[in-house]
Amino acid sequence: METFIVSVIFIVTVGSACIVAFSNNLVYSAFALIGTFLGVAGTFIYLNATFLGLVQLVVYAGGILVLIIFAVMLTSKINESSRSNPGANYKAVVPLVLLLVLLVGRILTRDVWTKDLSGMAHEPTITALGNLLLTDYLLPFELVSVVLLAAMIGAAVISRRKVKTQE
Amino acid sequence: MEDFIKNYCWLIPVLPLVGFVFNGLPTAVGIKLSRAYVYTVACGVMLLSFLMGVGVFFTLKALPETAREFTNLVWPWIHLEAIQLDIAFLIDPLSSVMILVVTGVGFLIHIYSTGYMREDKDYARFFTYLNLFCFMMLILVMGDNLMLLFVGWEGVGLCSYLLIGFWYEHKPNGVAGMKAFIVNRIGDFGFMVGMLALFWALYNTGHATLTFTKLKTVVWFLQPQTILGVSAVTMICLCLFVGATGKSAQIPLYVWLPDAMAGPTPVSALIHAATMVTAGVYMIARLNFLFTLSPAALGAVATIGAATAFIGATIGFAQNDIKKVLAYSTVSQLGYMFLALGSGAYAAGIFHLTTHAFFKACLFLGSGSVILGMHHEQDMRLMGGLKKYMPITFMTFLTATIAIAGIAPFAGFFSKDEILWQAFARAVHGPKVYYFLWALGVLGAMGTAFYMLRCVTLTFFGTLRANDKKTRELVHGPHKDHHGHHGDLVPHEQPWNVTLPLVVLALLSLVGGFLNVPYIITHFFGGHSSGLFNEWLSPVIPLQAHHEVSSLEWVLMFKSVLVAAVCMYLGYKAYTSWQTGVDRFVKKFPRIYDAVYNKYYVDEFYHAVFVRGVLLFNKCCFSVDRYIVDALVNLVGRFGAVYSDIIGWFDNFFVDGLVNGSGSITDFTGAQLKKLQTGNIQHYAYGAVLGVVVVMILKILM
Amino acid sequence: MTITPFIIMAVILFCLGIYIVCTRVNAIGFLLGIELILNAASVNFVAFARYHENEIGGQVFTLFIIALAACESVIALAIVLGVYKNYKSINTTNISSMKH
Amino acid sequence: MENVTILTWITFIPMLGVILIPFLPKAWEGASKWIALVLTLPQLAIAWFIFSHFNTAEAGFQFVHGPFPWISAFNIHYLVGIDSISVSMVLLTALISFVSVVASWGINKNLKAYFALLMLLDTGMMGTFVALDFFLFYVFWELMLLPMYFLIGIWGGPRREYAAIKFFLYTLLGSVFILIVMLALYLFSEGNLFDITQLANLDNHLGRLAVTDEFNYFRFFCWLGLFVGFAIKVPMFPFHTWLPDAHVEAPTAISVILAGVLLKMGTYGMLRFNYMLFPDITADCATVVAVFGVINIVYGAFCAMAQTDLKKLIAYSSVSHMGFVLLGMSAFTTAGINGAVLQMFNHGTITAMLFILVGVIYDRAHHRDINGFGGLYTLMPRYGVWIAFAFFAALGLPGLSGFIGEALVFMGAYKTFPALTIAALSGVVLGAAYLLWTIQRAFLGPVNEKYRDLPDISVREVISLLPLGVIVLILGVYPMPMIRLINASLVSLNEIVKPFLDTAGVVAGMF
Repeated sequence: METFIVSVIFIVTVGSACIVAFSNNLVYSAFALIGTFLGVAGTFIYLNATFLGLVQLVVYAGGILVLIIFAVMLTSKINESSRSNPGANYKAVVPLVLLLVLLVGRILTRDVWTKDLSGMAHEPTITALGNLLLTDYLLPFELVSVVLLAAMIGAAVISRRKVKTQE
Repeated sequence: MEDFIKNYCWLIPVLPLVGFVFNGLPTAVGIKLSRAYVYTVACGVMLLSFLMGVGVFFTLKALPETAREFTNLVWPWIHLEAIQLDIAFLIDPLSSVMILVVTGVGFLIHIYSTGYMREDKDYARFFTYLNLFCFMMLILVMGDNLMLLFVGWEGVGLCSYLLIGFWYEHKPNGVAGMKAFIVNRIGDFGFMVGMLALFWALYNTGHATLTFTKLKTVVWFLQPQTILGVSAVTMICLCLFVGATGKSAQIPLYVWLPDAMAGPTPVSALIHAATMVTAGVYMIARLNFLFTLSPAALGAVATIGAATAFIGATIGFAQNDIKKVLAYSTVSQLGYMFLALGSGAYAAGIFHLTTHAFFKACLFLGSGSVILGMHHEQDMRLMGGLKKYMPITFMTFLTATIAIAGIAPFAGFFSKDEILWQAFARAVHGPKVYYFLWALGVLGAMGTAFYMLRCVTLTFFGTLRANDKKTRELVHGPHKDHHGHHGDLVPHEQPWNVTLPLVVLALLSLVGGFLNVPYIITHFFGGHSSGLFNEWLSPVIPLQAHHEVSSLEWVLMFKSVLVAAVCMYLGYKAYTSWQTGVDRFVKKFPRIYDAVYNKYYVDEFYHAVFVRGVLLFNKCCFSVDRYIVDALVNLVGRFGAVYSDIIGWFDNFFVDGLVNGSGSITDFTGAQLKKLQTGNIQHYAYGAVLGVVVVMILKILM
Repeated sequence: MTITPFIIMAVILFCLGIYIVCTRVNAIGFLLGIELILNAASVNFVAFARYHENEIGGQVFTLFIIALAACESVIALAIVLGVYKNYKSINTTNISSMKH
Repeated sequence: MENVTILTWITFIPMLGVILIPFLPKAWEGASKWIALVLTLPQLAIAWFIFSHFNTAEAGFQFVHGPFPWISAFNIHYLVGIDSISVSMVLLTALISFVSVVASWGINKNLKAYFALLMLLDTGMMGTFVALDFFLFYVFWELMLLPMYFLIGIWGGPRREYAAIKFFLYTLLGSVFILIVMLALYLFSEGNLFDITQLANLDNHLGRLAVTDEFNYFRFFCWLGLFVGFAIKVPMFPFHTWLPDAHVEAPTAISVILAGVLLKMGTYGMLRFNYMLFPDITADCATVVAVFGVINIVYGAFCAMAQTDLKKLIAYSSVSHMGFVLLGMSAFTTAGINGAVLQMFNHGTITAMLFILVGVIYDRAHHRDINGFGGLYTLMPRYGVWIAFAFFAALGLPGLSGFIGEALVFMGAYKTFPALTIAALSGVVLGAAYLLWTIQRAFLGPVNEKYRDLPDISVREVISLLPLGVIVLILGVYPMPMIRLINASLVSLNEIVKPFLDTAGVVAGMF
């Protein structure tokens, strides 16, 4: 059962990721990204990170992806969409990426991962997560808040200036 | 009164200083003072000072003879271990006499100057200087230590400089002042050396001091000391005497005094006859206890004195400028004073100083009166017959002339005869060389009588030659209208403020001699005094042991008078009825005449040897400085420059080449590498990944 | 179940992300690749956190990654829009003012 | 008076000017001279305070401020203090600074820079005299060079660049020697010292620097290094040729400072360093120093006589007068060394007057050729009075301060070097000769019609001369306050050297 669930998640994630990577249509790629995000969210939930899975869904699938799709819509013309996501440099990149895969595979296979997950309880981590965020990781947490704020303002400023120059 | 005098005798020098400040400060800042103010202040302070001096005299007189000495401390001057010098004034009989001479004659000359300088534009400046001079002179005679005496010594030198060059716009006047100061400085050089040697010689005995009262008690310790194998006392005395030759115009440093006549005549009278030039005499008399210890030094003093007395007198024969005659006469008379000092007769020296102050001041002031009367004509060849025009001047001048010639009972007789007798007496009892010195003295006295009468005759007798065109051309050269004065010159008598001092001084030179009647004469009249003056000075200058009353002294005395009288007669005749004979003599022995007329070419000699020498030497020094020392510096500089050029070249080609090389390598590499900068973000990402891959490969391999 | 499939998944996501980043010309495509790389990292964090004594520090970092990813995409998209306004294109090959 | 800040104040008050003046707006440029003037006044006030509160019985350092660690790694401290060697120099510096600011009133080129540099120079000079740490001393010593270079090089006469560079390089050469010796002292002293008060204790000299019975050549070369370094500043023959050039080209106020203060640093340095730190070598070499002193006196006087440039003449007369200081210093008698320091002070005031006076005539006639004047006294009688006063002070007329210094030097030196003293006395005669000859040529004689319209000396110029004149006069008739002020440390300095004199046995009776 576990194997099955993991297999489904794996296939969904990697499959949609492949579409993202290889599709020539940007809209397709963007939509395929939903699959990847869902798969990753599933992985999280499977790995006892329920809260993170939910956050993944809300932020990525619900927020970022919508943004991306809006951006795609705003910047490309529909009639070009069939080839809106052109690629380049395949001759150089493909060998490099393959080499990378080999290297990482080498690192992976150097060690034997034996630890099994069976028997480990599924406990909600959200309480512990909240405690940690407000104790040990308080400073990074606050920093992230500031960064978020800055990003918000920055985005507003960048777009506003754009409006201004339009006038 | 007595306490007042004792506590306030510093006022005597300070009063003229007050006058100096009151007249000098406004003049210095450019305020034009009224003449009445100037002379009231200047003469007023001198009068007060003189009255104080009189007060001092009587205060001293009231004291018992042994207690006639007190010191008025003003403030400590320099106190450093052994050096204990104060600004303090010593009052004793010697300084009281000097104070009276300085303030008394000074006051008279101030009065005279109000008349003499009445038309001068720098009236206030003149009196300023004159007051300053009196201040300095009083410091000189009142200072209680050698260093303070030196302050006055230099101070009067300064005033002399300022006053000789008073009419500085005429170049020779300034030059004469400069000459006076520098020649005096040469003397001061000796003075300083003497003072230093004295101090440290005493220091070695453990009694270092420069204060006169203390010196007197400790000089005995000097006896065994030597400097360079010579007795220390002799060395010190000789050095101090060098100072005296400078200030008192003795051979070899007398050359400045005749030139000093460039100053206004009152100055010549006050500074260059009556007071300043006698400072050397005063100094040696003050240090009599020291000089007495060294017969050798005394011999030197006497020799120089006698030689100066004789040479000065001979030069006087041929001078035509009335003031020059008097100047050489002063040189000669100062020689007598030194002869007295050198004979151990210090009191006689001081006495001659006093009488000389009277009659020589009178003579100078008289000549001043004549010069004024002649409208600033000083050449005697243009004078003559002035007796008629200026009777008071004539009478006073004549009185003083008789006094200086040494005719009894005028002042000069007593003082000069005393000197000659003392020299003779010393020859009898001591070194025989004094006979020779005495003989020189007598010859000088004869000369004095002769040239003084020549002077009187040329000036006052005969007829006025100033309006004689031929004589004028002879004197001033052709086609030169003298001083722009047109028409005939008519001499005239001077107002009261000029003649009054003349009369007073003439009276003093008439009766002054009776202050010090020799023992032999008092003895003849049944007295026992060895002279009031000698006795008065006895606390400072011990009385000479009484020699036996000898008929020889009488003989010499009469001989002096006789010789003087004869020479006066000759002098009179030679320039009245025997004029042609004199001219023939001059024509026959032109060399002798020229030598005398040109003062034996001493000035020329000094100028050629010393002045030229120094000027040449300083040119050499400066050349050395510029062409050797500085050239070396510049050479080092230039060497540095050349060296740095070489280094610079090396630097350019090698060191900098290296630097530039690395620079251009970088440049080249950069030019190649910049092609990687494509601006294409994929390429950058690719680069990053490539880096990761490389690192991973390395990680795995290692 | 061992950790291996999760790691393999992360590797594949990462490599695909790299592939996208290096090949895609479109700026938004480029962004998609970055999202993949970030997700690969998140997966690794969570997986290792789970397999290492159930430590949840990894989860915290994943949380931070998500937050930063949000920031990143907001800013990046704003920039993309800005670039589009200026260049009328979001093709990265056209946007090369930074070329030497 | 321990640990009072007063010396720090007197040193750094002018720095306020260095900070303020550059920030003045161009329109208020004229205010810079007022700022400079206002800053020199508190300096004068502090100098007066020091003069009145100085304990004359105390031979050691007073008004000490510090030590505060400055560069602790090298044992360098900020430490200032004065003893009676330096107190007169501090007074002189304060006075000359004030006078030179007044004398600079007529400067009209680049005012702000000029006065800022002048104030910097002031700090440097003051610091040199108060520093008690060798390193601090060296910093101030160099600090003073720099503004001097610019002041001569920018505001100077026609050959100013040459003169400024000559001055700078020459003095820098001397500084290098001093630096080397400073490092030698640091390396060979107990606990690596820069502190002069501790270095003065000869037990702290270690290793090659240790005082030995036989002649220690290492110590000798250290002594020589310091001596040459300071002798250049004095300036001692044959290192004097920078002085005439620098003086001739420098503007008036800078000449005043140069002659008034800078030359004294040389002799001050000798007393402070050669005498205090190397008394043994000093004792051995005293005769040589005295000989050089006499050469300075006579040679300087002869060179002065050969000049036709008024300023150059006075520059050479400075050479001559500084010789007296060298002579007095090397005699090791109380009178001699007191006379030397007194002469330093007096020469400062008198020569300052002379240079101001030369500046006055140069401002009016635009040349300084002695033979080109004539009869100036008639045209400028008030100026003539000042000239006469200053010249007679310079030739050592009794009653003015110059005489006291010279007389004490002679009194002191005669005991040790009779023959040299007599030779030096001839300098007095020569001094009279060249100064009077100058008066004769330039100021007396017939009026030169060309200068008929020269204005007389102005009130401002008189203000700059007046304090100097008053001091010259007062010290001439009542020098005791000054002698008391300087005596204590000088006596103890003599005592430091004397034991070595006896063992050396070189000096006594040689000349």
